[in-house]
Amino acid sequence: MIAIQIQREAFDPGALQADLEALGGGGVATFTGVVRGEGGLSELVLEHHAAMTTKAVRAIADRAAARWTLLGLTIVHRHGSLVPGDRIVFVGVAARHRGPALEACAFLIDWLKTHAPFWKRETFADGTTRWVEPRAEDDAAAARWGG
Amino acid sequence: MIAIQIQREAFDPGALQADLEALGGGGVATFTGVVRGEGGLSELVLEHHAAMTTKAVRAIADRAAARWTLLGLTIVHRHGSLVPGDRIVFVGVAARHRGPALEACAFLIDWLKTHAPFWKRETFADGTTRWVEPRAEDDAAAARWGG
Amino acid sequence: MALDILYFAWVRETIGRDQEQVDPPASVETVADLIEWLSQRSPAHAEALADRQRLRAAVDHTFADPAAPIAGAREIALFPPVTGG
Amino acid sequence: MALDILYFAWVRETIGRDQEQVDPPASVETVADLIEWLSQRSPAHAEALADRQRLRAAVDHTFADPAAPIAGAREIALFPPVTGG
Repeated sequence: MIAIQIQREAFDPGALQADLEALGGGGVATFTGVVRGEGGLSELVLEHHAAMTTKAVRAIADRAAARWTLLGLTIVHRHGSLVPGDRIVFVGVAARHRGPALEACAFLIDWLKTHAPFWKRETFADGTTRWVEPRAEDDAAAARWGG
Repeated sequence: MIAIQIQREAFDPGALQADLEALGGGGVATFTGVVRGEGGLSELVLEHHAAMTTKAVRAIADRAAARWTLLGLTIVHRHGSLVPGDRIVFVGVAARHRGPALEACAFLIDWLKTHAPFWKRETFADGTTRWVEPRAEDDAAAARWGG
Repeated sequence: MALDILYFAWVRETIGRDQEQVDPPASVETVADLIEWLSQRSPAHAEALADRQRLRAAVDHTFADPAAPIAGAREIALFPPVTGG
Repeated sequence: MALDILYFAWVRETIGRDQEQVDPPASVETVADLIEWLSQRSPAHAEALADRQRLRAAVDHTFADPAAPIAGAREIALFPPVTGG
């Protein structure tokens, strides 16, 4: 059961997690990304390729579903204007045992960082803006799962 | 910030997660273990060494806090009588970046399985009972983090 | 044949528009060829597309290498490395 | 010296009690010695403690190997491998 939502609106991790728990598996692993307010950040805008995003995220989800035996997989990714403390992304995985749930959860967030068409622009308290640069660690994290 | 609760009562992962998000990190990773209703299971009783449990779980948490740079770490483990669908355990980790959060979360649940004084007794619909045997995979999962 | 070009993030900002329709000659066969051809359209295009190492592309909503052919494509998106998650 | 022995899970069920106080002789120096000594207390003890490979121990709330000394300990718990999480 793959559920993907790409949306402007906020979301509730507790509700998303409860849906995954209801699938009858022994474990649910989740990751929630939150906007950090470091360096005087006042706004984070997530731009995305609207027509492509769901397809790209679905391809990542399908890859996880093919690699691990999962009962359910939920990805929610926001776009638009966010402020520090806002949730950006939720990845949740339900599986019979914890191993596949934890591994698939880590894989999904690693690949969302590097294989989904989102771009982040930071605005700071002094009015300056900056496009977030990709991090070498993110490429390395994604690469460890193979092609 | 390490929070440990060993309790009979149910808990709310959404509330626990929200507390971790409030610490200002970029990511929160969680794992929630749930009682599976397989094979006609009607009850799962978790026995524990009450005087020792919190100390043992604290030792596991301290190990994680020493190994990874974390903002917060929450462990809730239930004991007593549970039924299929009930949550058993929650592990949540907040960190500045996702890597430490995901790794520490996996470490904590692996070690709780093998280094905390809990024992599970299953009761089935036909009235038979059985103590859960340790799984070789659990020992292997714990061993990959080193001693 | 008309081709929709989409720009994102600082590529979009530098070019000053988020999309345009173009009709490249037959000699433009790959994503790399297209980037080279587009960069000659204006100084802004040239600036936005100058650093090929920092450019990524998607052909009809699938990520594509510079060597990927564009024959038959309807939409090509050009953008910096993604930073989602 | 009086020593509290705690039993858990099927060790507890087989012995039929969850704790007892004992006063082993000085020759009982390690966890393994204690298990051997306790197993002579009753047929139920013997049965519960027969399979040493399936027994684990904690000395004063810290997991301990069979070779761990028990001198000065106040409480020793005996139980099967843990299955929490």
